[in-house]
Amino acid sequence: MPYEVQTPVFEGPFDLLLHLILQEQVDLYEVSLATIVDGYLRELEHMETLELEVASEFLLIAATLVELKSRRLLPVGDDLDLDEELAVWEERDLLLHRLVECKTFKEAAIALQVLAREAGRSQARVVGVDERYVGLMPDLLEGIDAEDVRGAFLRATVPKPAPRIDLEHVAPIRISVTDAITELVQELPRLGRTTFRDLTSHLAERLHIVVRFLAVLELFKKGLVDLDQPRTFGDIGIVWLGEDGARELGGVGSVEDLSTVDTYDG
Amino acid sequence: MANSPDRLGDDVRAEARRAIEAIVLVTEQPIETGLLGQLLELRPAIVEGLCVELAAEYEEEGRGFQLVRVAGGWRYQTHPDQAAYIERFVLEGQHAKLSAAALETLAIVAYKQPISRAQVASIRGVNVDGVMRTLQHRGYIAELGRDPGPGQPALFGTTQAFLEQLGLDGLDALPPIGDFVPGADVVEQLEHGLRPTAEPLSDSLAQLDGADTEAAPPGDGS
Amino acid sequence: MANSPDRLGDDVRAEARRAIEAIVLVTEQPIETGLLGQLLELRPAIVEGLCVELAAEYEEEGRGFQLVRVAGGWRYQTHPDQAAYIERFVLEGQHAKLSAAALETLAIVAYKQPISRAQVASIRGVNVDGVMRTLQHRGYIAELGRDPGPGQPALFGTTQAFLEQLGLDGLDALPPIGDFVPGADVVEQLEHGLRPTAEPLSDSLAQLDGADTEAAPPGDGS
Repeated sequence: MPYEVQTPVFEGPFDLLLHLILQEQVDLYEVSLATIVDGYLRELEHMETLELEVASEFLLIAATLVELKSRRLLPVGDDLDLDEELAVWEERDLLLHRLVECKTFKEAAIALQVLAREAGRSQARVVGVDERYVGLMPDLLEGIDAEDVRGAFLRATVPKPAPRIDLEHVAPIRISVTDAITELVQELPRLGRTTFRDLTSHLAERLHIVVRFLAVLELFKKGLVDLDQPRTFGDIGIVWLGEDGARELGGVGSVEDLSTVDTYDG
Repeated sequence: MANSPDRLGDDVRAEARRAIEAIVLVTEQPIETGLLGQLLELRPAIVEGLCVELAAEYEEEGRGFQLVRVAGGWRYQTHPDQAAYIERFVLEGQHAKLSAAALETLAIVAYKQPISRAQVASIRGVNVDGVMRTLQHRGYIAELGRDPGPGQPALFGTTQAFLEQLGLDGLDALPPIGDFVPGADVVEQLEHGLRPTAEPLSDSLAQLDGADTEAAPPGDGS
Repeated sequence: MANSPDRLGDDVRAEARRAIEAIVLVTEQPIETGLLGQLLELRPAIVEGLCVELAAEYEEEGRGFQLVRVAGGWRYQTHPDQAAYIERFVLEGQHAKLSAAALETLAIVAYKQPISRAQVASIRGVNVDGVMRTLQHRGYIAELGRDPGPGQPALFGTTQAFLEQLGLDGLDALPPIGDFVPGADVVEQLEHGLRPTAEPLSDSLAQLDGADTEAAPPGDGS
């Protein structure tokens, strides 16, 4: 079914996704993946300047959508792997959680706007005291001399660090699935057996965790790790099998061809 | 009730009311009940009672102004129903409207403060540097301190000016965030839109038991 | 009498009274009867009559404020018998020291006058309306005129009182500001901002240059 993504200006990937699902009533199942991804790519092209962090958010969500979509195209039944299945649902839940959060604040913003509009109908009196009392006011400049004024001027006109230099927030978003895999390939052989929770316990950004999750899935697909989840929603155990393990299991994976994982061939 | 203004002598009471009217008239920021009490040498609870009484009186008399409690203090302001007249001559100093992006960012800061720029960005899914800067310029948000964690990012919160702009007495007067969580229907719609398999999970699990293999959903050209 | 407010319908009359109360509440300068009449679309004589009536009413009700005719216009002011409370408020209720923010604002006006509020705000990076108002009320700065450009913003400068308080003969007696070299703390702050980036040092330095020219005020106004 051909589907045109109508794109007004979207503030970001969540905005776009919320719009697609809620306004356009899009169901991943019904929509051609290619058109969704096209919509995202067009959104990227619309950006006047390519903002890395926004672009990577868009791409990451597109990747997650691809993952979810590809699930739907797989035959259900014979070779259904429950662990894998649960993992995908968990991934979906993360995305859903973010969408719900985003939607919540959109609604809150509307409420704030209403409050501001109501409050804006009134104007506060800020006239101050009558001139006859001004003489009584304590001299605020007491103890201040011309040098203090000069100092204050210099402080006020110090070149402030331009906010775009402050890139602390970019760091967590810059990670790609490839990067995460590279990290895991170094980390996992050393650990042997671990859990997804332990692997991600030091990560504060949800996005970071999602990326690691995708990376773990990739490694599993290649047969480089084995996953188990004893209970629903329980910890996901990860065991490093390595290339030997992968071959033993008839997997096709090797550490080398992981460099291409970012290009999903759905 | 010991704190009720009714217990004051008539003279003290009348004097206190007049003094409140005079002081609030000249204050440039909302004046706290505590400070009023200090100036009047009356307990804050009594001052509060008198203010509430005056406010009700103005409303009843149909005055064009109101005595209101905003950002933790009392101030005079024009009655909302006089907005049309006020707008005719108060043009300067009126702030431009906030964009949808700015409002959303402001909402996140308001409800999640103290919060770092990166955390706001992660909720909105976009870079918020420009918007946060605008909000800071307008005086609606301010740096509260630094996170002790790695990178020591600046933590932001809303200001008195924010409360005044929204006509709120305090942050606890914000409508509860729970009011804005999307309803079950919306969540279901989102869930449905993002479902990784054509059937809900329970169906898939059921299929694990029964060997009945349904045909895969028809591809759609992707 | 044709001009008597008594001839107005009750509704029109009540509405006009409310509007006068609202408008006069927020005007900084006494507002002329003629202008009020224009805003209300009523003859000045009628407006005058309503103001006189309101003033008498406040007096009779024993309000702490008055509606008075000053310098050809109407304004609210505190009742003279509340002077003791207002003096107390002025002495005790106000901050006795200039905040660092206010001093910086004052310094910018001193060195860069004539300057508009928006220009001061853009140098300080925050909204300065409140601070500028306080400085103006305290008589340290005053409106010098209006910019002929778009919007005709008010231009501010320091007053004679400011010079006297600082013991200066004139503005040229302000210490020169000269070429500014960032202090150690500034350099450290910049470094902190740069640390997390992966760019090579040369790029970072290039950005530093860019930031410099962006944030520094044009010229030094001396």
